[in-house]
Amino acid sequence: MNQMNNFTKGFFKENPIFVLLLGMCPTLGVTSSAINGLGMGLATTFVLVMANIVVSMVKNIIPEKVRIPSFIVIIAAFVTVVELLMQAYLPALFKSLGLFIPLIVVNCIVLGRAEAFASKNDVLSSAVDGASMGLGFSLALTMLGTIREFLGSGMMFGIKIFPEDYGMLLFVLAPGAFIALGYLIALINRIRKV
Amino acid sequence: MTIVYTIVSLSAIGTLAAVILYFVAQKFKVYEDPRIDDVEKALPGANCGGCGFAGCRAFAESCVKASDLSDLFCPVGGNDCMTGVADILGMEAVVQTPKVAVVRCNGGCDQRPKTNQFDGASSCAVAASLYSGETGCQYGCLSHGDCVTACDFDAIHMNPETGLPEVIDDKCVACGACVDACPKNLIELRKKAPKDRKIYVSCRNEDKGGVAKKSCSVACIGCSKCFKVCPFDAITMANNLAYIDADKCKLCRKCVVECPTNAIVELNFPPRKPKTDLPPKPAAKTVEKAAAPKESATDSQTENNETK
Amino acid sequence: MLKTFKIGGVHPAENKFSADKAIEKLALPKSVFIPVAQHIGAPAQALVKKGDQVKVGQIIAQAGGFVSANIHSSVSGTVKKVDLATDASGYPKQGIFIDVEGDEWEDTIITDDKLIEKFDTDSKTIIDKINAAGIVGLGGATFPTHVKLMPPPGSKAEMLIINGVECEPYLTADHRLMLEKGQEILVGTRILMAALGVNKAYIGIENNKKDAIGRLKELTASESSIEIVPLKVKYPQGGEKQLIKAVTGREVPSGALPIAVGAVVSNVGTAFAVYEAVQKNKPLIERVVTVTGKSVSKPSNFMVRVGTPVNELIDAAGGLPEDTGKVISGGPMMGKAIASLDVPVTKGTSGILIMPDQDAKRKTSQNCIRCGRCVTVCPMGLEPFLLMTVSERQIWDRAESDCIMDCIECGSCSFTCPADRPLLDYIRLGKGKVGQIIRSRKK
Amino acid sequence: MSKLLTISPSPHVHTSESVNKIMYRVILALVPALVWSVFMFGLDAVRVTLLAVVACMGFEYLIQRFMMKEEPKITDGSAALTGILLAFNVPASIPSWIIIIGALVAVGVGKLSFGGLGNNPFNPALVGRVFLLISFPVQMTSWPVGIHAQTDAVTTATPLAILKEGVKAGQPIADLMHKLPSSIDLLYGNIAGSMGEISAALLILGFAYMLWKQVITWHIPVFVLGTIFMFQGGLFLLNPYKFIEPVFHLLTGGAMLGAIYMATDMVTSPMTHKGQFVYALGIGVITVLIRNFGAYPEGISFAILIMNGFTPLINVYLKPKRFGGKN
Amino acid sequence: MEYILIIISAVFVHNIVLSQFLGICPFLGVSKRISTAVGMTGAVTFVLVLATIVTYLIQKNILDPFNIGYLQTISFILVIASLVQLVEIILKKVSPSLYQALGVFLPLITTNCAILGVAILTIQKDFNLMESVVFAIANALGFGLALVLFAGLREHLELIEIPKGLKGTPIALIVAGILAMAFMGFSGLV
Amino acid sequence: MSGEITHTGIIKKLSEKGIIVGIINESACASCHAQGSCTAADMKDKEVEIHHFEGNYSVGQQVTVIGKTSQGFKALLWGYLMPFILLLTVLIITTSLNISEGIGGLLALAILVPYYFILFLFRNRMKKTFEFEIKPLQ
Amino acid sequence: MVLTLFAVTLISATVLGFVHSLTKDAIEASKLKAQNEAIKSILPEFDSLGESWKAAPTEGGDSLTFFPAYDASKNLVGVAVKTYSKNGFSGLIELMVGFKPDGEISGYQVLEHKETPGLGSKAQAWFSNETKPKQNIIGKNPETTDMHVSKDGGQVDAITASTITSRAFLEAVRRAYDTYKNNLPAAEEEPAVSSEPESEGGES
Ligand SMILES: Cc1cc2nc3c(=O)[nH]c(=O)nc-3n(C[C@H](O)[C@H](O)[C@H](O)COP(=O)(O)O)c2cc1C
Ligand SMILES: Cc1cc2nc3c(=O)[nH]c(=O)nc-3n(C[C@H](O)[C@H](O)[C@H](O)COP(=O)(O)O)c2cc1C
Ligand SMILES: Cc1cc2nc3c(=O)[nH]c(=O)nc-3n(C[C@H](O)[C@H](O)[C@H](O)COP(=O)(O)O)c2cc1C
Ligand SMILES: Cc1cc2nc3c(=O)[nH]c(=O)nc-3n(C[C@H](O)[C@H](O)[C@H](O)CO)c2cc1C
Ligand code: SF4
Ligand code: SF4
Ligand code: SF4
Ligand code: SF4
Ligand code: FES
Repeated sequence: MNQMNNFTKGFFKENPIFVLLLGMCPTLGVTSSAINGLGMGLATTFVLVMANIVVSMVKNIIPEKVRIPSFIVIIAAFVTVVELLMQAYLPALFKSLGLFIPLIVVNCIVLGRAEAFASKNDVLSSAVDGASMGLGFSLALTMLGTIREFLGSGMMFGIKIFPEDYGMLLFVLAPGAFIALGYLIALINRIRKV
Repeated sequence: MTIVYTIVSLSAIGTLAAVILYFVAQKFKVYEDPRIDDVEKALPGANCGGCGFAGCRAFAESCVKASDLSDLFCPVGGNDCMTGVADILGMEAVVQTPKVAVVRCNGGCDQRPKTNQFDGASSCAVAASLYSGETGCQYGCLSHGDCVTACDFDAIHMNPETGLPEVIDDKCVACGACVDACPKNLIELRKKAPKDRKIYVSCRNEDKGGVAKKSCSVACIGCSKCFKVCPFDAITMANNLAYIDADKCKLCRKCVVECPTNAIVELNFPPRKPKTDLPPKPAAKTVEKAAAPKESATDSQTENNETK
Repeated sequence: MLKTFKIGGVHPAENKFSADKAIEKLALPKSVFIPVAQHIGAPAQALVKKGDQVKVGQIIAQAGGFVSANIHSSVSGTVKKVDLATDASGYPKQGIFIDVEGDEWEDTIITDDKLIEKFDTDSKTIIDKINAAGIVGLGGATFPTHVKLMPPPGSKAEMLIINGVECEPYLTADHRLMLEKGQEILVGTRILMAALGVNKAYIGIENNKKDAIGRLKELTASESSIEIVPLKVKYPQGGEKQLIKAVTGREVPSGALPIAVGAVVSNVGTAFAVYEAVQKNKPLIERVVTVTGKSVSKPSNFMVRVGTPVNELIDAAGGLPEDTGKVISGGPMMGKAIASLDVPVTKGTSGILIMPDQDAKRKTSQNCIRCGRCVTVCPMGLEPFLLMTVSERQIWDRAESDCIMDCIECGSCSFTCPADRPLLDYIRLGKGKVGQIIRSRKK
Repeated sequence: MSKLLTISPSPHVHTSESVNKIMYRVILALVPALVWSVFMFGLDAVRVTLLAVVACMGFEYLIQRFMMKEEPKITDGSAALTGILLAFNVPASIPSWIIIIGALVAVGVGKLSFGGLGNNPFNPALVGRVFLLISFPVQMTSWPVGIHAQTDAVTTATPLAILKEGVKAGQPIADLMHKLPSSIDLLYGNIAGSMGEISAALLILGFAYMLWKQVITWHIPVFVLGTIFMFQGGLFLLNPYKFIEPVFHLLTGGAMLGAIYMATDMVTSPMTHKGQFVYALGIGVITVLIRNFGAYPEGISFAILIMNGFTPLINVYLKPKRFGGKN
Repeated sequence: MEYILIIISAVFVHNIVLSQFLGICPFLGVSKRISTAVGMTGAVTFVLVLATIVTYLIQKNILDPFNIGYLQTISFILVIASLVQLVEIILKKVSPSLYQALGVFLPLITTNCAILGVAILTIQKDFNLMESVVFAIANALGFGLALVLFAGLREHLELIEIPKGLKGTPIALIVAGILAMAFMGFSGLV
Repeated sequence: MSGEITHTGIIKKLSEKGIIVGIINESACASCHAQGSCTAADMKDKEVEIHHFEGNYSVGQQVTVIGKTSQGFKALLWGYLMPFILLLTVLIITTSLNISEGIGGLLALAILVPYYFILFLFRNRMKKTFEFEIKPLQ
Repeated sequence: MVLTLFAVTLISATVLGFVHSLTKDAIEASKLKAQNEAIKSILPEFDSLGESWKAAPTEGGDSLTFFPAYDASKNLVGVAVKTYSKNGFSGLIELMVGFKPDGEISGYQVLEHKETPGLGSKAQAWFSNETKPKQNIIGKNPETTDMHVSKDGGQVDAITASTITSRAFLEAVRRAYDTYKNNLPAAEEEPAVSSEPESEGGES
């Protein structure tokens, strides 16, 4: 039950993007399409979960004081792993996410830092926490990606919904990212209030 | 070969960087008392400033740093919240009596005839800086609702019929914002009594009786009748005005009966048993001080009995 | 090109209906209420009590401090009571009620109209006389004149400027006074110059009073020390800082007094009062009041005893019109609306303006469209729209750093705002609050 | 006394100016140019203008009424004005659904998201216009041929587009000159372009009316056009083969419309004349930069939006000169 | 000339915040004070240049020769994270009062995101050292421009009544969006 | 803009040398919920030493710390701009002398060492430059 | 302490090295695959690819890479040319263009570009739209068809609202054709394996 709560909090109550407003750069940068958003989100989730697991596994070995440096190293290592794997097996996605893959490091340091502090957590809850944050992040990215893709090019996950001529190009470009996210957050705020 | 380079260079960079980071972590021990977070979580998170701090987090920091909690109180969370904070910090909570805002003016449109009409910016502060007000009573409510604007908790509303603000007891957290906002000093934070019952002099008019009575039919005229009848010495007289000390008042309601102008208000009491020769005053047209009449489905009946 | 001040200013319709109405003496009222605070500074202390008999010109309240002024009885009769009553400020104030019986003057006062030109030029004697006579500025601010005449150590007056601008629409009291009492005003001016030890005086008059300019020019034709300066018609030229700028080109620094640029400004009415005090021993007990308005049947200028209830003036001007919506003590730009017609004329009352219903109500205010008109017209170079917003939101430090204290409350901003925003309402509020903060900081 | 006296703080008199009057005067000033575009483009111009005005007012009403839950204030004329200016900034042949999206963005995003009239930091009509330009580049850059033209073509190019094309293709200005309309044509508006921008003369007529009625002061338009003239003139002197003479830039594209009617939007422009000078300088410089070096043939919309962004900064740093103040 | 093109491109056309989406968090989160925004620009410039030089040297002298480019991410982030902190430590040790003064005036925010992003972009664009430094400076200026503009706009927003749901981040994002839209006008300039 | 920056602080320590005031965080991060999990957050405890003050203060008292904006820019100059300018100068010189990039870069970094050393020598001067005022919070 | 850190980095380094060696081939392969697929999609049926070679265009600039394709009987069926233009709306555009031996364009593939989504990014579909002969370039021979946009007097219609991209695209095609024509005889030159350009490309 507790784990369940732990898990769901990232989706709504403590969604890193809508509520905590963290990791805005990839949120805006990679969401020109739903697939990109999802891909980025899952990559982040993978790194976060793995890093959390490893950190909590080694928490007794690593002294408290070098926790942060080690955490950075571990996260960076996993990001590199993801980078390599993607490059090998998902070259197209890798290409479109571009710069933002390495930036997962920064993001995960941000998202995961609480974990580094809360050394009290066991492996399972760390993993759950990571997954929760990561999936919440993915959810937000996918939502934004879908909206932008739909408004911008009339597609959803690459499937045509209405003819391309009716797409509002702006939404796949930089300004559209800001504007769409702005109204999305406003909407979520509104829903959360009720 | 690459793998050797990898290991060597990465270990070198990594270790160097990590050592620096380690030193940094030492030097700048991000000296975040984890209890601050805990305390913050225990707080309501209204960020209203009612506690006197910049926000809930600032308050949490002060709680953690303080040696005792006697000067620290979150009016929004109230005692429960402070006990929680005290638990986290292993300190004694200082229990404060819950309070609620009370508007001490009773002169609605029907009781206080207008002598002129105001046409400036709709703000009590502006009106007060200009003159004494739209009615003959220079102490009374100006009805522009600065208090309503000041309240972050949606706890005070203007009654369009009387033109007087009304506090919704359940929502009011006694943050005091309205007290500061009122240029006529009409609002007071009074001790909360069981079932939200209250008795108070709903008037601030310091004019002599005749003058006061002329400008407002429900003004306190300073006749001292309540003062004499109070068995608990809870009432003091000053400047032609009676004041009921909430700490001493035992809610016996003797004064209410005595007041010739109905300046004393009783709220949330069960209906009085109609005394044979004392029929209740015709329809409660004077005092309509209701505690959230629309929403509170509480058992405490909203009743306003002005009995002679 | 006529001289004027440089930044800002507006030109409301002048409506000077009573410009050609000679000053009439108003009949004595039946009773008067004389507030003890008719000036800036500490209220005076009442010297009489219920039942006392008083004569015209008798001192009835003593100055309550350095910045304060004596109050004299304007009528003869019996003191009815010393009590609170609402005056033009809108709040009840302490004052002396006197029932009028006859018109018996103090013996020392010379009551005839003969012009006396010679005077004792000793500064101290003059200032003492002015002080004793309870003279305050009649231009509106009612600042005790004797204080003005004693510049603080370290500053030296170089010139006197007599303010005959009367830039407020409708009002004509100063105008009439200059026409009818030009010689007296000039003597008063010379007395003030002597008191200050300066040998140059300017009389600034707006060009819509050509007859007054002509009259005074004629009287000073042979005199080089007093110069008549015609000014372009622009509100608020009468504001002392604007007037100094217009006449001399000097700019009083923000937060400083006129004396910082060597100027002392007095109203023409004040100059006349000084003449009467010094030459005729007559304290400040009466003044000229314009009673006017679009639907007033007889717009007039009256010489009125201080303490006379406003409704007697209105009656003398033909009674309160049917369509009255608002009664203002003072002019339409800076005057105060009064709630009751029982309030008395005081030393600072320059006019009673009666506005008909259709002009009395404001239009509903809209959002600020940032058109910048308020900024353009502000004679102090402020940003009224901003000051209003920060005052409304109680951002006092911002208000202070944006110079809210420099506002002279001229009302040009509210007058001109196309969105009908109550700019000055809030600025005045903010000014009060910021003033408090500054004072508490000094302590 | 039976009637209550009114009490209000001073001043007790007020000019007869009002927001509504200002807005309606600007609308009136735009009427000649509107008539001209109806003459040039026929009923399409009427369709686009009406649609834009109705959509702007409609969206304003709906959003204020149902989303912001306040009293709709569409009668103040600002929404109508936004509609007209939006219509003036699009080709007359624009599909109806696009202009409706433009109106929604202009009013919804550009204006009401900030709380309505007076609060928006950016010019709403331009927010709508630039949104459309970027979103629907094809439709927004297909200029219809005037109904009086003797040709079979349906679309044509604006003088600025012809110029840009030519310069990009490396042709010297002298060769391009005869492809471009004459200054007289430019002045009275016998050219292709957005609905309202084509007739410089009629726009100037409106300017004169607004000056007369004191709706705006001369500063912003004159500074903007002056800057364009000076900067382009400098470039022209530097290299007359690559850069065209400056008057061409004053009379083409949205220079007049932008400088007179859009840069002057008081809500989004600085308060003081000093500030307005800096603001106008920025608009002029950016316009010339974009027109000569950027991807777009026309840049004044962007320039105005960018300088709108600078306006709060300008307002903070270029305060009016305080009476008795130091500076 | 090349340098000028780099600067125009990074400041206006491909503004780091408005079109590259780097350093958004501080952009949204930091400061309504314009002077603080200006101050932060100065701090960011130094840190960015420093980090760019160091990462450049690492790339060219360690990663490239040994053909271990894939270690870019991990080594850069380590270097950047420690470098940024190192500067602070040194300042604190060297002149405590100076350090304190900076603390009072600037929020000491280390925008790892922007720094890492710029470092990687520099390498991707195949600049030489001097160009890299210019690129870093230009990006810092671009960041500063966006920040200062935004600080001004935010001050404007402070004083107006924003509809409830849009207050705070949403309206900030919308403003950023419109700014980004306006900045698109510069496209094609370089 | 007002030439002053103010912060609220709490007195942490009193000593003969001066008062140490901890500054309560007011940047946007202070009210952010995610602060605990964010490296970017401006949440280091900032302390300021005050040497000149009037009146009596006690530990735990809340005060306003006031500094001039011009001081801030001075701090910025010495803390960040000077080293930046030095870096750039060295780089420009080495490039124009055709020294290899690697060495040039290292030299540029190395210049910071003497710079900081000089800064270290001037630390007492700095102390005087960066004085703050405090006032009790009303 | 330092030791722990050292250990952490050491382990990470080892793991990374390991993963790298695992994925190295896959990465190479996927790159190669992408290239081969591109070639396959633009050339007529072929059996084998010959050695690729490089040649610089006549007007100078970076050299182009040529991939000859042969059928079972070792007859040349076409050559894929990797070409580029630096004048795209956002700089570099890289194409692979296939030519039949007679010079007719058999197909093309956009490899790399940063053009605006929805505008310049339409190039892939635009010039191969068989239903619109005025914009289609497949099956045309640059010898006989003027590969300029019609606005500049050529015979190909530009992408709507994206003349710049179209110009750049056609410039790359022309460059490929010209270089191809000049270098065909030199087919025997030393074959050099092309090194892949660093893959980059941020979204936006
Ligand atoms: C505290 C104080 C001191 C003043 N001292 C002098 C003075 O020394 N000399 C002077 O000419 N006016 C002095 N004044 C008067 C003002 O300059 C000014 O005349 C007065 O406030 C009324 O101005 P107004 O009628 O333009 O509003 C003083 C005013 C105040 C409030
Ligand atoms: C906006 C404004 C307008 C004023 N207009 C006049 C005026 O028209 N005539 C006048 O005598 N004083 C006017 N005053 C008052 C003068 O500033 C100044 O106080 C007065 O001339 C000083 O003389 P006194 O002390 O004799 O009254 C005005 C003040 C303000 C703030
Ligand atoms: C944000 C933006 C992106 C653009 N992207 C491209 C592009 O990728 N390719 C292109 O050829 N034109 C692009 N353009 C359009 C050009 O600026 C230019 O208008 C056009 O190429 C020439 O116009 P035409 O093709 O309609 O004749 C873009 C314009 C903008 C504003
Ligand atoms: C001189 C003047 C110019 C205006 N220009 C515009 C404009 O370009 N675009 C627009 O949407 N509204 C314009 N308006 C109307 C109005 O100010 C605008 O809708 C506000 O920005 C809405 O808050 C203008 C108003 C005036 C008085
Ligand atoms: S009613 Fe007054 S005391 Fe109660 S919550 Fe509202 S503002 Fe605070
Ligand atoms: S109680 Fe005070 S603040 Fe509230 S409306 Fe009345 S006068 Fe105004
Ligand atoms: S005059 Fe009115 S609308 Fe214009 S800027 Fe000032 S307050 Fe705003
Ligand atoms: S009232 Fe004050 S702010 Fe308004 S115009 Fe006059 S001096 Fe300026
Ligand atoms: S700055 Fe926060 S994710 Fe980039």
